[in-house]
Amino acid sequence: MDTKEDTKEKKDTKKDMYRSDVEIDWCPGCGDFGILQSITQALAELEIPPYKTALFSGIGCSGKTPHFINTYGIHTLHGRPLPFAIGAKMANPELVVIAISGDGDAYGIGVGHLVNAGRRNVNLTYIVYNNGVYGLTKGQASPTLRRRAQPKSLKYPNINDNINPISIAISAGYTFVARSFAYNVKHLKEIIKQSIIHRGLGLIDVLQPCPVFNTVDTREKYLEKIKILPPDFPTDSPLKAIEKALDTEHLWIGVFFKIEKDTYEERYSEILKNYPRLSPSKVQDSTSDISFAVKNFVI
Amino acid sequence: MDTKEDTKEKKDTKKDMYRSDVEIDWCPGCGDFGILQSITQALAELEIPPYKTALFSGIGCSGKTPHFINTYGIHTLHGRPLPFAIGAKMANPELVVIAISGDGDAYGIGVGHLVNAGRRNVNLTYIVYNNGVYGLTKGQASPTLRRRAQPKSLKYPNINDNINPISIAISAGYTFVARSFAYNVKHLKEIIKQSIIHRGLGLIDVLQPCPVFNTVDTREKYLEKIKILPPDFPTDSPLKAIEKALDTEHLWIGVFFKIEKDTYEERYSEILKNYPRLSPSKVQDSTSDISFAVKNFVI
Amino acid sequence: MKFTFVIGGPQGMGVDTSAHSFARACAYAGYWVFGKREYHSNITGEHSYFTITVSDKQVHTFQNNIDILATFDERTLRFHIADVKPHGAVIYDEEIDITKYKTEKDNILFVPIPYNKIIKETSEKFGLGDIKKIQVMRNSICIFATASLIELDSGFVEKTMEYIFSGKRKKVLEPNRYAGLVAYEEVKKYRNKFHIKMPKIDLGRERLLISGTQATALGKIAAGCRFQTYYPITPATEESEFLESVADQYDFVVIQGEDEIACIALSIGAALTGARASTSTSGPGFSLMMEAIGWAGMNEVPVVVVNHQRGGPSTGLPTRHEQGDLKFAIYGGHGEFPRIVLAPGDIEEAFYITASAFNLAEKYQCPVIILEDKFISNSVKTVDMFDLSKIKIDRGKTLQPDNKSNFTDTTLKKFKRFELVDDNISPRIFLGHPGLIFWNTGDEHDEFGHISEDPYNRLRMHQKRMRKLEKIIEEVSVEEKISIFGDKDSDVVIVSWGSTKGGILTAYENLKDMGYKFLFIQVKMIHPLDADLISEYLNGRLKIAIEQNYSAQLAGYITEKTGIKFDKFILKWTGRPIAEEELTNAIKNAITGNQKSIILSAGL
Amino acid sequence: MKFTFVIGGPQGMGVDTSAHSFARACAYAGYWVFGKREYHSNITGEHSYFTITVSDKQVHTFQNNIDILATFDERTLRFHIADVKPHGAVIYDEEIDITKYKTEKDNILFVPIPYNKIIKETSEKFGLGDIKKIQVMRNSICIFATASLIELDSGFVEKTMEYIFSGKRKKVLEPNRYAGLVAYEEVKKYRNKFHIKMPKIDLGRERLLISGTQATALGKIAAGCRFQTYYPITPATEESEFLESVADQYDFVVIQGEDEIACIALSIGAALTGARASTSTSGPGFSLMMEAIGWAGMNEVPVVVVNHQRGGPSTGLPTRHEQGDLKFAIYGGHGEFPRIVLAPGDIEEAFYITASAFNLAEKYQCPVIILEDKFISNSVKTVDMFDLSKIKIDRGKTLQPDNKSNFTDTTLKKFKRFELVDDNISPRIFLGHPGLIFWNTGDEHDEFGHISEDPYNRLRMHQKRMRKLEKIIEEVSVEEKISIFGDKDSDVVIVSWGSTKGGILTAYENLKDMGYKFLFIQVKMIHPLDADLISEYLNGRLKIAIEQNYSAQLAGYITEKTGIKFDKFILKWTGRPIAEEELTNAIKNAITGNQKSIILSAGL
Ligand SMILES: Cc1ncc(C[n+]2csc(CCOP(=O)(O)OP(=O)(O)O)c2C)c(N)n1
Ligand SMILES: Cc1ncc(C[n+]2csc(CCOP(=O)(O)OP(=O)(O)O)c2C)c(N)n1
Ligand code: SF4
Ligand code: SF4
Ligand SMILES: [Mg+2]
Ligand SMILES: [Mg+2]
Repeated sequence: MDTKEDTKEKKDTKKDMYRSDVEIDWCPGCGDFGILQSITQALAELEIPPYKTALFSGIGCSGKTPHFINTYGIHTLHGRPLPFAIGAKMANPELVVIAISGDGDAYGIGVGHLVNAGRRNVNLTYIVYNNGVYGLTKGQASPTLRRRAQPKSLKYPNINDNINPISIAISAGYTFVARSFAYNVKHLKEIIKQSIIHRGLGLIDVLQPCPVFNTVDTREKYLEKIKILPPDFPTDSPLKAIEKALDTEHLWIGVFFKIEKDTYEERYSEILKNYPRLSPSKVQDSTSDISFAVKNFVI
Repeated sequence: MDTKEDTKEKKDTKKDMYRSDVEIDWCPGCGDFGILQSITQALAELEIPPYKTALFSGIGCSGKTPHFINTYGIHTLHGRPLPFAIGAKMANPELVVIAISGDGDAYGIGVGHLVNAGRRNVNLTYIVYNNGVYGLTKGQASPTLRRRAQPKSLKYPNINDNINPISIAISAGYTFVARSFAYNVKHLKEIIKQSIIHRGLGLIDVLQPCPVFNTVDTREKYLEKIKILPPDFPTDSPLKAIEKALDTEHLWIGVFFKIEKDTYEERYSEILKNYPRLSPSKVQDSTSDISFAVKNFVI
Repeated sequence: MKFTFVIGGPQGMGVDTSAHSFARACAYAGYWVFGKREYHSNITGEHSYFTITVSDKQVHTFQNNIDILATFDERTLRFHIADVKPHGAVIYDEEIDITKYKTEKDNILFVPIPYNKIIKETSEKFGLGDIKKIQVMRNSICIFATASLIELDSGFVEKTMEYIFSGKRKKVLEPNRYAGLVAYEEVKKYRNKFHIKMPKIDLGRERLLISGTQATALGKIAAGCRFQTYYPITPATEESEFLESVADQYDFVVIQGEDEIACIALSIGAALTGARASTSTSGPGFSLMMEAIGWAGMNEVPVVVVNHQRGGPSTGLPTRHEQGDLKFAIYGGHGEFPRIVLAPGDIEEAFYITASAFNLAEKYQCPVIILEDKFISNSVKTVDMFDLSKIKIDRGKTLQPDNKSNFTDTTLKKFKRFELVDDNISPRIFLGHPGLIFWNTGDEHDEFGHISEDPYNRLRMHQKRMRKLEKIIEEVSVEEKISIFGDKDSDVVIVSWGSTKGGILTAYENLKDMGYKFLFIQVKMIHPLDADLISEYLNGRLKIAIEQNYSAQLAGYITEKTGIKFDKFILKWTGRPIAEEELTNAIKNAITGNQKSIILSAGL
Repeated sequence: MKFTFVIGGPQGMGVDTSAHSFARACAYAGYWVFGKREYHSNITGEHSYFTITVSDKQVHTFQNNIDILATFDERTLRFHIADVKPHGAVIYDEEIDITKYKTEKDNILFVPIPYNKIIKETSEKFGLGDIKKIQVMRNSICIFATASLIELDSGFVEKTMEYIFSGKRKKVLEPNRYAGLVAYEEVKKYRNKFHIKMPKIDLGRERLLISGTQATALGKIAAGCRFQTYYPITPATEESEFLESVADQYDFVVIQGEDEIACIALSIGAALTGARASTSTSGPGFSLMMEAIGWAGMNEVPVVVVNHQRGGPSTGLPTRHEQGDLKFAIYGGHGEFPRIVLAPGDIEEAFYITASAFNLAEKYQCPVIILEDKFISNSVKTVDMFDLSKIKIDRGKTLQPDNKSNFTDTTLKKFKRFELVDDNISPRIFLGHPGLIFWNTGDEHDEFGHISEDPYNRLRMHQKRMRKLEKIIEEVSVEEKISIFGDKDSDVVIVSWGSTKGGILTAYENLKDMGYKFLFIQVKMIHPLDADLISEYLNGRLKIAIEQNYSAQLAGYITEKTGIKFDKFILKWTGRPIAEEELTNAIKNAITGNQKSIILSAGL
């Protein structure tokens, strides 16, 4: 991207520009509001032009987020924002790409993509709205809801154990793994910024109260358990990170893990000499000469 | 199950009874032979009657295993043996259920089921034939193949990092997590026996040479790296287990992790007073009285 | 006597419950009701509303024109007032400035309700505090007010309140009753200005007030199904949640899977053990299930899949109505395999057809797909008590384990699960059957279930499976395949499926009075289709297809199987079901006019 | 001149390669070849074989009857000898006891080859050690022996060997050449007993010897596609692996996804950025893709999906041929959305139709499904060099980013991605287009792409999408929709699709000589179907459908769209394609006999 053009854009980037004119239809008090605000603020502070940004979301209350934001907004399928997002990023690496999921979306139906994305380290940020329930379908247990918890929609106490997204993400190979709290906009915004700046794949698990359905993980309960990781927490040790993630006494927030590793884009540029310059989005308007490719078939 | 009948059966159980008369069509030297032998030996030594056992496999060279064994053998779909197996086990908890996958099957397309099964602790054993490649489709990289490795079928060195199944399984909640080596039938057989006896969900990752396609992880290479976990290795610590799993110098085999936790069957018997006695497989031959269920609708 | 009541308000504010109480109170008074729900894919705030048509005779569908519009916010008033009939009534909050609505609609009765006043009074009496926090009470006030206007005995409303405010909610019963009764008194003075009256009727028999999802769940229970899987999805979830609520009583294992692929696989696994097993979903989930449904077809596993259709494609209109998945249900999944596709036409049939689906699945050893649609699944209706004697359990050629059989492990036998037999139905045993074993595979297989690539084996095995379709057509009774209504002498035939049934039957009555008649074929077993049976009724008549999709899917399928083309199409794909008046008009136009396709769009 | 050569052996032992060398050597000599592969879903050991039909004129299909059977193990001999024609030849290992075969078949030439002797000699000469480890050399020996018998210049075989044993394999070139030439000399003495001779032909133009998967990949490259995703599956993988092998040269991003759901999602994501993007799979993967294909339909994303069909249902016959997915391609996915279904009939068309699929996808902004079948995908054929001038790039109404446009971020505009325009094709921009933004959602949406549940918006948006189907029928040229062959004056019409084309064209020639004629309609754009165009050819003729599936899927679809029923069906579902002789006979029987369905089963 042309740096001259860039400077000009930066100057004009306005914070409120990032909120679209679509009316928000989340419930009053929903943690999603804080996440929305954190995302738009992070984009504004990083001065990323809206048209260079693409948000990919799954399905759920969380999935509606892109409609509320003035960037390219792609509301995909339940559990699938990651592969859509990775496709776009690999085809046009100039885009700033953010993927958004609910906890059902990311850790339930979509966890296969979550785990396999860890093997690729694509340069994008994955934000998961973790509210312990399937919000939009009215409060069934999500994969992060604890065993025996019984929020209001459950007919009997939760029969499944919860998964630990931090430890899964680290095991899967994410190079930036963090957790934050939806009501702490400042904390979350900073983490989102760090993840966007991070060269590689970041997972941000956001503890998100759903006051309507998750009647057990309330704001108050969260505030009792949440603790911010100390500033000197070593973010380069998978084991230390997992240890903190397994802590049952506290819910730690902050950056658990952050390492540098070559990105998927960099790996492709080892194979394709012109990548990312001649990325797939640069389609030519004439047919391509096939003579190299047919070489072996010519008789 | 009736104990009297049981004793009688045990007496008659013969080891070679477990091999079916289907001709094995794996390649000469394939690690799968050792796994097959370990399974039949484990079943024979535990004296589990064939007709009380159901093997569910996915698709791949590995997926053919049930056809070679004299038990109920259900060769399902690529990546799906776990949910098929769990369905059968929950509907008829008297069955001894074993699920079988290749590494592509279990850790690639099927990893969503693998992770979510961890939340349930169904009493069954999941054996994964880990050969680093998609064998039956001719040697493409599987999720366990290391970055930059280039077995013979790859057009360029592997572009993805490998996942760590042991650490994923522990993070996902498996209560028995082990690794073994296909050529070490004795070791593997013992681990399979332990897992079958274990009350809960066990994952056994089996390092399985594929001499035809995985030309980098050869028997010799394995023998250089493999080390058996010391007998005093504490199997109750997720962190210690993950530490060993992350070790890049050695490939540890043995039981990494083993804890007791209530099984899914036990959890259902908290909700359903007659479970598992009146399990879903006990269908009555007459219609069921609906008067209790319609109570709230009656006008 | 027949009238239509609409109540609306912001989603999540109790509108559903109050609509349900009104329906219930009418039912208690001996009336028949049909209630339709319209809601957004949103939890709190968007406008949702309920349309309830009430009559002293059975009601099969709803009407668009409103006799009583019950509101407590201005949005509902604004949205719906245009549809209020002359001489209808509007219940509204006295604090709203009603002048402009009054000038627009000068022929209706406006009944102001002092909501805040009553709530304040109630709050003081029961010490409930800030009235902003108990605005939900408007619902009860509104229902009592309506009841009062139409002279419905307040006792019936109180009885529904007692039913609703029970258990944990019991503590709010008295304040709601109190506030309601105040309103009830208040409104009495308008009674003489309104024409609808609801004296008690004594029917002398038990009925149910029930939704389509609930009826489906009951069908499963009755048929002995004891294994249900689901992944939450509108409008299917309610079926499974209802099963969860009675699970203990029926030893019913209900599993919420991690996705729909897991759900169908879990249910197939269970079916292999002999359990009657099912899964329920809607469009997106149904798409994900196709690979495994094909596996069940290949392995001849009886599994019942209910697809509660909603607006498509993709996420579509997740809370709205459509009949868009028919061809997909028939042809979904790669390759060819036998399956049965059934479509209940109303809530009663949702019960009976679901129950019989398990027999068909086990007799023909194949997946059965039940296509409901949101208009059935989410509507409520008064129906006669379900008659269990109409249901028989038929497990087909299934060999039950014989506990007395004298085997030892050395006599272990390989069972020919896919034996090539004359009638193409191989006897079936369950996993765990003593002394026997078999294999299953998604690959083409031999009689034992082992992989076989032999061409001759393939020829026969594929044929064996596919020929079951002919057998099904031959053996299933006409009554299970189609229902025939209306006038056999008419030279007009209407063909339809699913929830349009109620509207067509109602339109028939209306049109008869206007001098138009038709024959109506409701197709219930859509696949395999008995083409000869249906042709018989089509030949020589003006053929009208009525469907709630763009491409008239059933009509197309009938043409494929019979070569007979339809003359007229009445179609709607706005996500809203077709109301009585709209359908009556459309059918009249189809019979008399010369428009080939009549595209409908009424309803908010 | 035309003859058929079969070579077989245990899978994984080089049979593929040697068959390919034979085909290549014949091609070098100026002949036309068609090669068909039959293999098991197994890596090592099962019997696989290759059938190559060679002629001095273009060959469109294979024959079942064998002129030369080249073997080096007894299993191959036993399997195939029954199909060797009178006066045919069998090449076999002299160590096999041939007596019983000789008595069975006394009218063929048996050519013994001293495999072990030659290998031993070669081993000694080149110091290769244990001859058990170099048994793979039998392949080369066998090919040279065959070449010698038919007087094919050994230079052509040597040239193929040089081509095959290059790079890492170069060191084995000389031993193979040596062993081969020994055999070549050895066999010369049988030449005078055999009737087939292959003098060099000078064609004077470049041709290709190429498979269907390779031709498809080339079509993608030519059309400017630069993004391919795949998950390994037979018989599709080869297409993607070929693209990987030339990726660097063409800046082609090929991604192996974690499953097929990821693959289609990746490709749709890429297509949104303006990339021409595609994914290739087979049945099971295609089933898994349906939900996301529906999303692409809903969001009007051009994405090209190639389904290399194999035997179904479920895992089916993973390495065998079938045309079982047609209806699924047309109707797959819940709800209704526009898509285009194309079916190439041969390897040339696999190239040209694939290339044009990207134009159709972008012009009509919808998914395009290309249905190939294993008989095309895995067969090889000599074809004329592909003609790039026949392909044009048409990106449809896509607005390219205008770098000169003078916008600032404050002038950021919302782009009406789904603008309701008269021709139902909204202009399209790509993610990252400067100064503009839009939204996409699988929900029904307004012109900007925001969720809308408004019924009137729904009415129009659904209609806008679905009406594209009519536009496609109107605008696509007749030549792209169907091909017409044979005799327009005939009162017999054959309708078919996909790989049966070659067999039908060949049978036409055979039957013409026998006095039978027909008209042949090959349908290439199956959906949307130009019903009027096809009806024109059907009316008044005896209508025969030829398909490789159980239920005659195309015929059914044509009946649905036209009301015209077929009179005769020639069907085969053994997993094996229909050979020239089998098809010739079947067509003759269909024309002259009175059997309604002719079910074929030839081939091993
Ligand atoms: C394939 C599929 N299955 C089910 C659904 C129905 N569905 C819509 S939202 C949702 C759950 C959302 O939960 P979560 O991802 O936690 O998001 P939240 O609403 O809590 O933000 C589900 C299951 C769907 N849209 N697609
Ligand atoms: C949905 C689906 N996609 C792809 C395939 C093709 N396929 C067959 S086996 C296989 C890979 C098997 O690899 P793995 O699971 O590692 O087993 P292995 O053969 O190595 O034992 C694949 C992708 C399939 N059968 N189903
Ligand atoms: S249901 Fe829960 S997550 Fe969804 S908008 Fe409401 S509060 Fe938020
Ligand atoms: S391909 Fe590999 S895994 Fe498969 S049978 Fe052969 S050696 Fe074993
Ligand atoms: Mg959630
Ligand atoms: Mg593998």
